Amino acid sequence: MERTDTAAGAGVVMSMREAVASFVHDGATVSLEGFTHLVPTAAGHEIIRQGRRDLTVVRMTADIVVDQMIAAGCVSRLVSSFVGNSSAGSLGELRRRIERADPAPLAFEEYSHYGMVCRYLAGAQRLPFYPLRSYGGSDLPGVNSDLRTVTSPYPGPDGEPERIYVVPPVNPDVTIVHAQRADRRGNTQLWGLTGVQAEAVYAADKAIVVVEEVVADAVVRSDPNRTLIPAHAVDAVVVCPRGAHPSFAQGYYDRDNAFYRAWSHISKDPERLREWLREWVYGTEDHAAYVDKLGEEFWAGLAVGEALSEPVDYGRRL
Amino acid sequence: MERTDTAAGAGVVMSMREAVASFVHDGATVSLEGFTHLVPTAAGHEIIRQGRRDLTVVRMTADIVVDQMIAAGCVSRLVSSFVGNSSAGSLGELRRRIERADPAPLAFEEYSHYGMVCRYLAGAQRLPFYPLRSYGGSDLPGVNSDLRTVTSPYPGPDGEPERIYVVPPVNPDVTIVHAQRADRRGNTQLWGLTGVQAEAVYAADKAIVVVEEVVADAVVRSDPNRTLIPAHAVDAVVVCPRGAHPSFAQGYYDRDNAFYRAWSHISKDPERLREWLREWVYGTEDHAAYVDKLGEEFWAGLAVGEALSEPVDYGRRL
Amino acid sequence: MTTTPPDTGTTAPGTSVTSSELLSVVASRELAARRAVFAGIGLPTLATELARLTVAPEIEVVYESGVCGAHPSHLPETIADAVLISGAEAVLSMPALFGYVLQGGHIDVGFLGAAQIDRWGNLNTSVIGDWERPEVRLPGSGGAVEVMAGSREVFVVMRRHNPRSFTEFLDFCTTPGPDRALAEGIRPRGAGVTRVITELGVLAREGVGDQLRLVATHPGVTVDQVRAATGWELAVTDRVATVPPPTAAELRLLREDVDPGRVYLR
Amino acid sequence: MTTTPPDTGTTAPGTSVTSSELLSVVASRELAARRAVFAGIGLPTLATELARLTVAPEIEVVYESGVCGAHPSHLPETIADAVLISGAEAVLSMPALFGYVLQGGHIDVGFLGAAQIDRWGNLNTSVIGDWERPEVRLPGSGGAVEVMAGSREVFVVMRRHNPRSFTEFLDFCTTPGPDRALAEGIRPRGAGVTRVITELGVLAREGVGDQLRLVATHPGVTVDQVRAATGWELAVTDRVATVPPPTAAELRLLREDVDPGRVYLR
Repeated sequence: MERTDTAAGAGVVMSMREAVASFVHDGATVSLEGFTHLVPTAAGHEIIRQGRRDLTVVRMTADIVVDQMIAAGCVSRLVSSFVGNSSAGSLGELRRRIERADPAPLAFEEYSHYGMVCRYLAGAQRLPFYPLRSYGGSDLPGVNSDLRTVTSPYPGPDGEPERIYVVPPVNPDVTIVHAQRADRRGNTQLWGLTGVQAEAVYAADKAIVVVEEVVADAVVRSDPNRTLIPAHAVDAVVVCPRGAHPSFAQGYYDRDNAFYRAWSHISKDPERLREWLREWVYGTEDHAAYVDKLGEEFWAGLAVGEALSEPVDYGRRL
Repeated sequence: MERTDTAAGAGVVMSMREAVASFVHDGATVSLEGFTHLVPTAAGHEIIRQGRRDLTVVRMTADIVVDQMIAAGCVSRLVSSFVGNSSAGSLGELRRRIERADPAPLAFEEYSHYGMVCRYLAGAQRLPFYPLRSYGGSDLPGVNSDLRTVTSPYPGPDGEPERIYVVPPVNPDVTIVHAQRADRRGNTQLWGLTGVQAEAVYAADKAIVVVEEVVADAVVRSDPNRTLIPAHAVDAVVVCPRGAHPSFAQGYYDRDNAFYRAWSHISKDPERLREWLREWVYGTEDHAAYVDKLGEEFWAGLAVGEALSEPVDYGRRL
Repeated sequence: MTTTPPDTGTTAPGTSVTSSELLSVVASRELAARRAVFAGIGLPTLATELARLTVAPEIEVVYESGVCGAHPSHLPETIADAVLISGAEAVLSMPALFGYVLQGGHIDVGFLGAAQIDRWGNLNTSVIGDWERPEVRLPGSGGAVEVMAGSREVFVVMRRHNPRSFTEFLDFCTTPGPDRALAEGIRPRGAGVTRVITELGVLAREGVGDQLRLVATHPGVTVDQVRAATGWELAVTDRVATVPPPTAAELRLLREDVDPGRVYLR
Repeated sequence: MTTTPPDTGTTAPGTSVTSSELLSVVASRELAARRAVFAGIGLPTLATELARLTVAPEIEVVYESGVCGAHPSHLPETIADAVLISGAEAVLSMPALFGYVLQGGHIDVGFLGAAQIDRWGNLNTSVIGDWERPEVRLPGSGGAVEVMAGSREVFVVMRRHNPRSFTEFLDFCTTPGPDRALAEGIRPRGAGVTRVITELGVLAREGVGDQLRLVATHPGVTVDQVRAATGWELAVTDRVATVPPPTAAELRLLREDVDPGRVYLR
């Protein structure tokens, strides 16, 4: 009964350049997810290099890569629940856009984290809305008309009809996530913080999975519960080691906290920000060049030791 | 920064007898979950031994253990989406109750699988309802008045208001699940088919986790993504090897397909069924006695070979 | 009724064709170029595995238990068989399987069975008789309501083709097709049942608004035989085809590669 | 205003007490007998870790990133720090963390910060000025709306106690307490903010319908000083207590066991 695998030609492994050119179009709604961990930075940089325009970016934690994409002129609308440089300070470009429309305005749809999670949940499940116990009394519905209420058809605890807020689905044209590993057909395994990546991929029309490495089929199949994103939901697999820098990949490299702190200063000065983009994004052909430019000594500083999981036994019929 | 563990006395490990006596009361709503895999059979048998009455049993696939609990007089109401002996035939007692109220009626709330999943999702999230794209045109809402509709506050694809079915939350008094392993505080790891166990536990007021083995804290902590049920959601950990028989525990023992086939015959004859209960449930002091009675030769027939997962690297700071 | 189903008398390999073989082969052909298939165990297992070896090499079978991309060491006995899990590409939780995969629209073809089917492809798996006090209590929906609501199209394989199963009025509609959903003002996703494969032939249906029509019969079966075996006034296509019998290659693959132990090839 | 916060001048261990030490110690005491605490990084880290060593040995810290039961090898720098993940008891997805743990009601105390707070414990973390064209765009809610809606009670630790932060009218209400929710007809779960710990003292609030009241001041701080630093007409309890200063034992644990590298003990 062991089956023959599908032909290698059926695989979806492609370069970052090809994946972005194929699936990220001007005017598209693009979700980039990864909650501090596994941020798809390299994909954001390639979007900048290819000069995409008028994107709606959907990302729970709009952080450095979003500030860079905004500064590069790729983004006209942002849907987010946290617009800050982690705990390290501010996003200079984003603040200038929102506070002073400098050098151009930025449309902003503001949510809370769970509001965003629920939008992805509704998107993945193709539901017309998703209910949540947030927003009662908040000023957010006053500035975001997509936060609405429905009345439950079941009586509340006091016997009276119960109202609850709902959010609409988000169905991005393309979702891009970063993960530790996948097989060549896109069965994707990630561990550590897994955030909302599976939901963001299922919500999307197309999905690009960027991985630290493509592994043998047997590795993935030895632990099918670790596959959070099955191949049927993936359109492109891009191999891009260290593609989450300055964020981290659990077990592969640590977070570059110094760069997070530096970004608050870099982004505060528009000219310095543009110089940074010229040197590190436009000035590098691809992420491999960016990695080389940082140098081996730099990467040694982010190296981590080994801490292997204990295996579990899936068993086999005797 | 490594912390001292909480005192051993804070643990929640207890015997099955103690757990059932503490958390399963007459008249309670009891969820037993495990989709063919990891069915909490031993817990059902202990409920029978303790003579619980008037239970509402909530279980997606009402199978052998439910038929046994009904036959033992424990159950007055069943909430389920599949009432059959897997693919092996019928549940004799359940059919007699529903078809002929013989020897007593059984109240039955019928759902589809996803309807049940959504009831658990709403329960776990403490939502007043959960929407799903099922039931339009079905006769089920005609016999189950808890299947209702709401109108989405967002326009549908055609611009018109969109109606969708919803189900109410289920919040069992107690949920009982079976798993491969937990630590002594209840951080529970299961693999293979994981079904709706986490949601059923989070939906409940109290939760009993029955495990094949309690493992050292270090085993659980070597792979925190494998913990599908954290300790904060668990009230009792019961160590009960082979407690899922005749279903299986991936990597521990295989399914007893012969018993599934036999049950269709046993349960067809009320006297034979009662004789089976007398011998195998009332006649055994606890599940260990049931296991012994089956004998080592029997268990050797359900033994499985080893198929270990490849470890993943969580990394450690150098 | 004097219908003699074609060649069901013997199971000796290489000589005549069993009912299971015939239904599996015909169903496998309908899977040409389909990719994601939601299937139960039994005839759908045979059909999907044969299709993988013939018309649909890239087929991915998704099981209700949550398994995607199984590579079983043995023929599975249930949709939750341990051999489907070990070596699989992914195993999903129930919320992910039903919410993201099925309701999310990732299934091309769902296989369903039923005790009763009507001309619109609505299905009954709940009761024979009245729901409150049925003559026969059947298992109920399982995930069938969701397979119908979420799959692009649904194939039904029914061994027995008779007026009790192919009925004008269902005793109970467990699993509605899209026409019934629309009548209630609920927007369906898929086309509903598009193929019904039986011991007598193949019925087909285009989608919303269309009813099942007889499009092909097995060799030796007449249109009148199918009409007589159907509990409603059966629509028949202009040119009813004859189902090409299983080829030697199809039978060899089925018997030697897919189910050499004849677990399902009864 | 001539307020001199108590002993904030020097950070030399063993001599005087820093503001961070004071706030951490006072917050840790409020966690007595609490179990499940939702906390960010910084002062809440110090408070929860000190509480574990003193008044709440069974405390479980849940992080917004999905980590439950962390056993970090180093003091974490963010809520997503890799050292929180390696060796943790569980790491949950965002839907599970927010849906099952927070909204599901498993959090006893949630820690929140804010740019502005009002007398009802409503919080602003979105903007200073007008939302459409703000003077300062702040990060926004993150999960704060959910922490407030889902936790049994919420503690707020604010280093600076002044009328701009403790304001009669929020520039924007990002995160409403239960009173605002009820006014809109939405049923809240928890009590909202029940403790506000600042450089001047402790404000407390019972729950729905109650407003923040000054219940204690640090040694050397007068009620009038706190009134002057608060942007609304501050309610004051009948007998304002004096916060007992950090004990030698508390300070030793904080300095030697919790944060020996003085990462957060600025």
